[in-house]
Amino acid sequence: MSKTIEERERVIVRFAGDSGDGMQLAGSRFTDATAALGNDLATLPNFPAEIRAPAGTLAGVSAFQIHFASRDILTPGDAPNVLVAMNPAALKSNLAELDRGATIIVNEDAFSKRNLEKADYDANPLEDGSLSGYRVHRIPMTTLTARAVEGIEEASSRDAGRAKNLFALGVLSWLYGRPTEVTQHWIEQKFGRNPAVAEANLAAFNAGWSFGETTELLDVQYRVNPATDVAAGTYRTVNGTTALALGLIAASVRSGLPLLLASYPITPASELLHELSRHAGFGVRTIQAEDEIAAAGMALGAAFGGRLGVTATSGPGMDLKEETIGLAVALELPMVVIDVQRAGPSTGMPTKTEQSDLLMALHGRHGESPLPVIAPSTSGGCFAAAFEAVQLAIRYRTPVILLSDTFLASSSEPWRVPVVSDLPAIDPAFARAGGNGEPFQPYSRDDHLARPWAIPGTPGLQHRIGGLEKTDGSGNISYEPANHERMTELRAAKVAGIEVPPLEVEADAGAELLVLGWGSSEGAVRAGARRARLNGHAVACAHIRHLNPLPPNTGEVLRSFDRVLVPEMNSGQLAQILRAKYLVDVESFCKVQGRPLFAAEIEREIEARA
Amino acid sequence: MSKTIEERERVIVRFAGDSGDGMQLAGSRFTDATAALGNDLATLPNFPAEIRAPAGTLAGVSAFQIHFASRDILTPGDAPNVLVAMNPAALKSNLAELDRGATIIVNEDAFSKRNLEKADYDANPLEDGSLSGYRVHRIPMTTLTARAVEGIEEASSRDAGRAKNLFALGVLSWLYGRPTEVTQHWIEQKFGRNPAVAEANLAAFNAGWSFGETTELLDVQYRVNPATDVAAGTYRTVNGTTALALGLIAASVRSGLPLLLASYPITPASELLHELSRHAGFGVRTIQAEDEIAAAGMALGAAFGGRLGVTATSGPGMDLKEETIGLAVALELPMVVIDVQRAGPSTGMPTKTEQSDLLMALHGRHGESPLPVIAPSTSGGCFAAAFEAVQLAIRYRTPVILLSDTFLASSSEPWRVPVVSDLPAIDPAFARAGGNGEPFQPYSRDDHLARPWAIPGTPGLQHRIGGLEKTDGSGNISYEPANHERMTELRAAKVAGIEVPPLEVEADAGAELLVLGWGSSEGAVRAGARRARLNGHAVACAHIRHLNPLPPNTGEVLRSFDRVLVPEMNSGQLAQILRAKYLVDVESFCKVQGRPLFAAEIEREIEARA
Amino acid sequence: MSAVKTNGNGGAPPALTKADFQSDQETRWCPGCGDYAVLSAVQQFMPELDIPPERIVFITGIGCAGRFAYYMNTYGLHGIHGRAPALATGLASTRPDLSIWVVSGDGDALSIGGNHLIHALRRNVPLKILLFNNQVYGLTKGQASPTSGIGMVTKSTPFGVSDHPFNPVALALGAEATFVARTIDRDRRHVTEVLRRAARHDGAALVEIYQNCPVFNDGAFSALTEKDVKDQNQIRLEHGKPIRFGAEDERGVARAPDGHLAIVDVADVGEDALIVHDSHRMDPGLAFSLARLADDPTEPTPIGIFREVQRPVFGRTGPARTQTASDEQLEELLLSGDTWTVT
Amino acid sequence: MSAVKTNGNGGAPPALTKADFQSDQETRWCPGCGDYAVLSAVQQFMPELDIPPERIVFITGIGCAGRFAYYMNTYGLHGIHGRAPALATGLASTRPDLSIWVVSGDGDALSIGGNHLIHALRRNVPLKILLFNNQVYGLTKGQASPTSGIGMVTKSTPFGVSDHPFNPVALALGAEATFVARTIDRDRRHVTEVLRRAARHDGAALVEIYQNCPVFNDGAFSALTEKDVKDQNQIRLEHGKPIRFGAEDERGVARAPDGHLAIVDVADVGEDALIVHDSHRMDPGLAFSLARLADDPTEPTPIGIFREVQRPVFGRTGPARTQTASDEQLEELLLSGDTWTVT
Ligand SMILES: Cc1ncc(C[n+]2csc(CCOP(=O)(O)OP(=O)(O)O)c2C)c(N)n1
Ligand SMILES: Cc1ncc(C[n+]2csc(CCOP(=O)(O)OP(=O)(O)O)c2C)c(N)n1
Ligand code: SF4
Ligand code: SF4
Ligand SMILES: [Mg+2]
Ligand SMILES: [Mg+2]
Repeated sequence: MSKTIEERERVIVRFAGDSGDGMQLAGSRFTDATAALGNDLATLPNFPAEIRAPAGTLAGVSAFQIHFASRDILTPGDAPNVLVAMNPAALKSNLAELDRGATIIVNEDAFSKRNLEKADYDANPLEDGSLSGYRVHRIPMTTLTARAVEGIEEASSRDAGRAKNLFALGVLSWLYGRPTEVTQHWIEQKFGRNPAVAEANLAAFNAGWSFGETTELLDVQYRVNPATDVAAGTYRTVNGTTALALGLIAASVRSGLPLLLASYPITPASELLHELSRHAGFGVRTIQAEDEIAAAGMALGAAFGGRLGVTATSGPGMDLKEETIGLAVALELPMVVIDVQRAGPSTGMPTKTEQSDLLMALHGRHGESPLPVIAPSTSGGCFAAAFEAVQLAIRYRTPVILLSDTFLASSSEPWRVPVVSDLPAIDPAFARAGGNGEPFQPYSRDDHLARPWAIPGTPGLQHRIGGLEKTDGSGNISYEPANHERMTELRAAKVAGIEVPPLEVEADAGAELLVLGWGSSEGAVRAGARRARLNGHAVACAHIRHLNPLPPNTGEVLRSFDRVLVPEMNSGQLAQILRAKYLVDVESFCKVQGRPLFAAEIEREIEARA
Repeated sequence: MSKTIEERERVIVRFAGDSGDGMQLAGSRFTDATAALGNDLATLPNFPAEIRAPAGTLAGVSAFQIHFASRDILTPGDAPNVLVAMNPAALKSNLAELDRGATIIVNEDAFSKRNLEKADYDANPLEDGSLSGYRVHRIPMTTLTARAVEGIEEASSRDAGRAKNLFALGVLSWLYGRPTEVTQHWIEQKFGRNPAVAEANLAAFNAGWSFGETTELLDVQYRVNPATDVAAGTYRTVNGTTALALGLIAASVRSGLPLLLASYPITPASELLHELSRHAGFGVRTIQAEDEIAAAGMALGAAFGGRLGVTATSGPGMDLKEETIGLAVALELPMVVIDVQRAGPSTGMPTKTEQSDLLMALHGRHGESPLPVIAPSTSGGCFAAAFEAVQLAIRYRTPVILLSDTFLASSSEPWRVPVVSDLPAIDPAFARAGGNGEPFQPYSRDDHLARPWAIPGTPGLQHRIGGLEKTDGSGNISYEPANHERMTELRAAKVAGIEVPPLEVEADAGAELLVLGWGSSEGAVRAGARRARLNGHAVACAHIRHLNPLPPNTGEVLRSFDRVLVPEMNSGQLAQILRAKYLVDVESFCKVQGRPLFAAEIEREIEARA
Repeated sequence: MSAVKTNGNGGAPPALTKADFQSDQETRWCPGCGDYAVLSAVQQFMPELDIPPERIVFITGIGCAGRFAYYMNTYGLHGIHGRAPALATGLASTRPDLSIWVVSGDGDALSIGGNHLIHALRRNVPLKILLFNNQVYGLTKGQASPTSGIGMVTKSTPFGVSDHPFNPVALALGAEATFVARTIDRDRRHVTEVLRRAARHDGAALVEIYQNCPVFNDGAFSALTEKDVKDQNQIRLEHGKPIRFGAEDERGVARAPDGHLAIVDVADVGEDALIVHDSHRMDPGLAFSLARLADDPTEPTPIGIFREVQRPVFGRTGPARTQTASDEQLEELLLSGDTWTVT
Repeated sequence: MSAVKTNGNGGAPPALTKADFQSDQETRWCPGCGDYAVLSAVQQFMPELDIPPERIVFITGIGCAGRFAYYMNTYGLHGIHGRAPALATGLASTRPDLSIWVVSGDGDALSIGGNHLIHALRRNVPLKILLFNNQVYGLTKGQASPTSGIGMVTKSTPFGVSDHPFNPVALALGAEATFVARTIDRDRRHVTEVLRRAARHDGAALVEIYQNCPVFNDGAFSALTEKDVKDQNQIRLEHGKPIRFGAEDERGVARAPDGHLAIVDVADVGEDALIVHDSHRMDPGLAFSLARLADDPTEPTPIGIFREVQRPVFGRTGPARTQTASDEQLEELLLSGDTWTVT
């Protein structure tokens, strides 16, 4: 049968099924093939909150979304164009996010009475007309996979049951003309040691592809051409967690400071602990501390010793670290604190994303204890942010808070691997043993107002520091009123004086509205603005990656537009800072749903103001 | 010898000496006599940071200041008119705060070579002319006291040495015509069981008085008439700590809820623990917890059980409580958290005052976790603030943060004792066992958006709550996006909807400048404005006691003046909130010296803007 | 929520049953999780207490075990990670009329919550603390815990755990606990017997429950649970009885000449040489030595009650303080100290 | 700061003296405080270590004891309340070349810092932890601590302490400590001997120091320090020796028939019945029983080294990690996994 081929600029596919259905695997394989083809892409997994929810239930649905295109991609996409639903629960829990007219590919075999009940369906949605607004393809994937695997000796029916994700992957690979070798090669590598399983998976994948090619159900094949606007370089896909880990290791190597990550497990920050724990060969040590307080203390203790001390956590853990961060502010020692934000307050929704720890990062400690705060805006950007956090911490002898979030941590995108020699060297500039007989002044300051980092082992620089107020210069304990005021000002001036690059504004001629985001919403903001532009609206965008201090031109930029829209996944925290600092009446678009901002929402908000 | 009598409207006396010299006692006795006379007054002790610094050193100086007047007094005063210095160290460490022309009364006997050295004096200031700008009275107090005590059988020379504070008190009592009976009576009461000591002290006191009356050194006696603008009622002196304790107990009695204060010792908040620990007879239980986290947890656990759960701490302890406070926000249970602010960051200057925990109180927790924040503005006002904190906590089922500070906690003033029957009853309004068979909805809401407080022991209302996001109404765990947004909004709306009284503005006709303070600076602001007025400036003042939500008319008030000055003992925290919320370009006057704001500073700042 | 039995119409309330303690929430543990067995045993046991569900409170930490609160039709407080003993102490000290149970995991109780646990034990707060020890972090998907064995490969220890684990019973004894016991999820009768004694204990009772996590640490306690080996590895402690074990009670615990406790063949030493278990001793030395008999539950390991002694209970000293003062007393307090009147 | 001796001009550096360990800061404890004696003993002892001052670090918590760091002419970190062991763990695991000492009070180490202490001990972090136990909160002016005795009246317990105290030695043993000792501020020779062994111990060493606070808890240890009574109350533990004490060594510790340890008259039981102290035993049962011999240091109380055993030391497993990787290795890491190239 000959099929029509249509071109698409961009497509969003979501694979959804039970936790046991292998959807993350199908999605990752599709991603690799897509990367190999040269599309730009972004992905987002969505795991169930339970460890192992009962099979077939709504709580057990696991999904993986990929957005790919022939031009640059900014987000993993809002509403999927295609939903692959391996069971009724997957259909039910994802349907609400589909636009009318979207394509749904279901594993028809899974729509048994039992499964429908588990998903709380009264009637079979495939038959009651409730899907009439969508293009539904019913494929008996279980049966077809079983048939494909049938002939393979030693492959059990269990293997066949498990291979249906590869059948689905085969169908989708055909539908979007993904190169098959990548997947076939991967199957051979992965299951090489178990040939029967390898063969079963391969057969399922090929069967899916052939099904696409031959069935009348699917009459159009789509082509999404390679992206052409891609900078030259070597690429890999990374999620924010991996990029953070690599950034920290790179900063450790380029500073010559062995890395200590001390952390206490917490979703979603644990992944960074897992990732770095694997890299002991790189001068990296990880400690799973007894709690978050200890973790922060260990990182700071390592910093006192001239090491790169890092601690990572999520919301609730940040509360616990604040006292130690305050000590680091007083000690003026370098330290990096990573907060992978999740939906709060309290335990909240641990697996969901949010940006609601910004004000805490700035003000979460008692007393006046200013410190720099930076926030990466893309998964790949986590590398540079981690590297920069280390640079700032070392240059200014200060704890730095890096705000990532669940979305960045788990979303993947192609990332241009930096050339190591292009990464700046970071000079720890330890204080040297002084020979001039002058007493060492641990709280003297350089041009950056940074104090000497004199580490144990350096002869003649023995000194004692602590959290009590210190005399300017000597560092001795002081209760003197004027000294306290001076030290308070010095600490503030040091942080305020950190050099950060100016805001870059991407403005259409005549744009009256500026959309100003921060952190992980950059993709959504830029994509939303792009769509609004396509609809003929003039708009400007800018994105804040340095939350403290703010880029030097922020006030100027804010004042050069009639209206400023600040979209955030919180109740308006950046907006509050901007309003206080620049007295500009910025407007907030707040979304607090545990989900990332969507381009469509930004588009809508822009157009509502056009 | 007949002496001149001069009238003074107000006087500031500071007693200063070594920690062992009994200056706090002298000051307190002077205070009681002053209260009995009917002056208005305010006092402020100043303890050394060390437990027992070596005698005679600068580190060991202890001081007590009293400001009293024939009209209403607003602060313990800035610069003393009279300094009593019992040794060189006391002179040295207090001299800088005296205005030229002030009176200094020294214990001449203490200016020995050894003592001068201990105080780091190269030369004797009594002789090198360095005090020529002051009116110095040298009194050999040690000798005169010894002589007075000489005759008393069984009084040791040690008793004589210790009684010199009463000699000094006698001198000052004469100088300002304080009634002697009050002190004499007190001595009898206090030392009744040890007649020799009582007699020695009495003799010393009387000797001091007679010395004043007879010596030519002192030629003027001052009279400060009773204040007449005092409201009728029964008065006592209280400091902020006592007033807080009484306010909490009153709220406990008026709500019928036994009080649990769980606290971990920390300066200066420990005093509240000590104070309440003494009141076991009043349905009060105190627990010294293992740390601040536990203390907060215990208070919250008691609240779950339908008790009045309170926890109190200072700066560093607040950092540690934030996670539990966030849980209380999610649980929507009443709880009172008292932060007696001290100078930060980190350990900072534990015995010094500051107002720098405001932004932390508002934003110190991860996620969106709004709660009410209130701050008393006078020592006596701590009673009402504590009472109100309990009212709000109970009515709105929310943790409330009360921000006091070291200055309020330790400063004393006359306080009109409220009539118990005037104190409103507080209805805990526990949920009653429902009989209608409907399942209990722990997250349903009343008109205040408050949820039911259903306490263990109530049949049929068993329910389970926790820090995970809850379904609106049922309280069951929910990860549903729209529900999370709704709950976030509900929690915010509940707090934003709390009814607080409008700002009261005290404005001169034509005033263009508003001075707007918060917390413990009320006295200084009002006194400073009063002085500026006396100098012919028109000015307006207002004071914020509700920091969240702010008084409803705040924006209107801010906008009705050309300039707004916000004085704070921090780097501009309230200013930041006002600017963000009302987009008004308020100006900050920041003092971060570990000392209270002074009326003179406010006066100066007002006049600089006149 | 099940019907309210104590809210009946006059007559004595009908006896409670397991169903009265089952909440309407769907249990959300992994299939095969040991938590199910413990939940069921607890629900089954509760009616024995003869306390109406509304006077029972479960306070839990965060972790898989922490979900326990949701499944009990009692009052429940799902706290924050590690802090359940603190929350429970606040409640226990102000509401002596309640029966308060804490459920915690090995990470919750011994890692982040270690401090609260040891202080609750030393204070002898009247709480029944169930410590679900699966030797791993379940809820956060498989990191090491303070009870994970040396060498265990987890997500946070890809090269194997190198930290020496806590022995929760020994730690509790070092922390002055008055009641310390250990039991195993799979042995409902033993669990129930231990719960019964813990409930009866007036003071803090710590019950370590070996709990299988089939997902992240399957079989950690199989030496004590599997049919073929459990008899030779479970050393059941019974107060007043010589300590014997093995399929035919052929082994026992005796004191070696150097003062150590040692596992012996009864045939070799004779029955009289065996240690007679005495959980009521004030001196916790024997209990401690028994706790240290096995480093790891892969060898013969004592289960049962190690220590059960009386000591003053937290919150019971001083006046009762369940009532506030009267208005008159308040007035007196407000007017205490020096006062003066302005008219 | 005293002159830098290791910075000499070629020849072997002159031997260190006490003065090399004295900082220029004025000591700020109350007159008569036991902290002075310990400071002096430590400064005097330090040269024995033969480690230059710049390779020694004192990390302290908050409390009177916490001021210790300021008075040592070594590197010093005065941390926050209770967290010194955590700070020290971070340093110890990344700087194995340093000699790291922690100084903490009974509140700092056992109240707010209890969790870090027990975890540092179980992990066997190479730290020498000096716990200054004055049974009270000194710096905050006299509240009860977790070691305050029942009934003690303090500012926070006006009706007397009602919580049972911790026995720090027992708690440490329950927490798997490899080295646990107890000594007394007033006995410089004993302090020094214990420090010497602690310093030599490869792993975590906990040294409880009974320290008199003349201001808030004077005489708490007088039974062990006063001339007339100390001989009859100090039970000095010495490895390999029978445990005897008393002015004429007339008393001793033996095992009673029921297994308990008991204080006996040597004349009654004979010398052979006495327990021979064995601090090197892996099984901490004996050490634990010795720790529990006295509930309170007002009766015969063991001092000395309770336990001293070897176990793998924290931070020593796996690669050394004192060096970062090379640029080449970094490049390899960055390019690991699937990559593709766009030209
Ligand atoms: C302050 C804080 N830190 C970390 C976490 C993440 N967290 C939740 S449960 C848990 C440990 C669970 O292990 P365990 O206590 O052994 O319980 P289990 O799941 O095995 O029953 C952790 C680290 C948290 N919720 N809060
Ligand atoms: C987080 C925090 N909580 C409380 C305090 C107040 N604080 C300082 S020292 C101390 C206890 C001191 O007692 P201890 O540890 O026994 O030391 P000592 O003064 O007796 O030597 C307390 C509660 C603090 N500094 N930080
Ligand atoms: S992860 Fe383990 S402990 Fe948690 S529910 Fe699953 S099986 Fe049980
Ligand atoms: S309060 Fe006690 S422990 Fe602290 S310095 Fe004074 S005597 Fe020493
Ligand atoms: Mg566990
Ligand atoms: Mg102490």
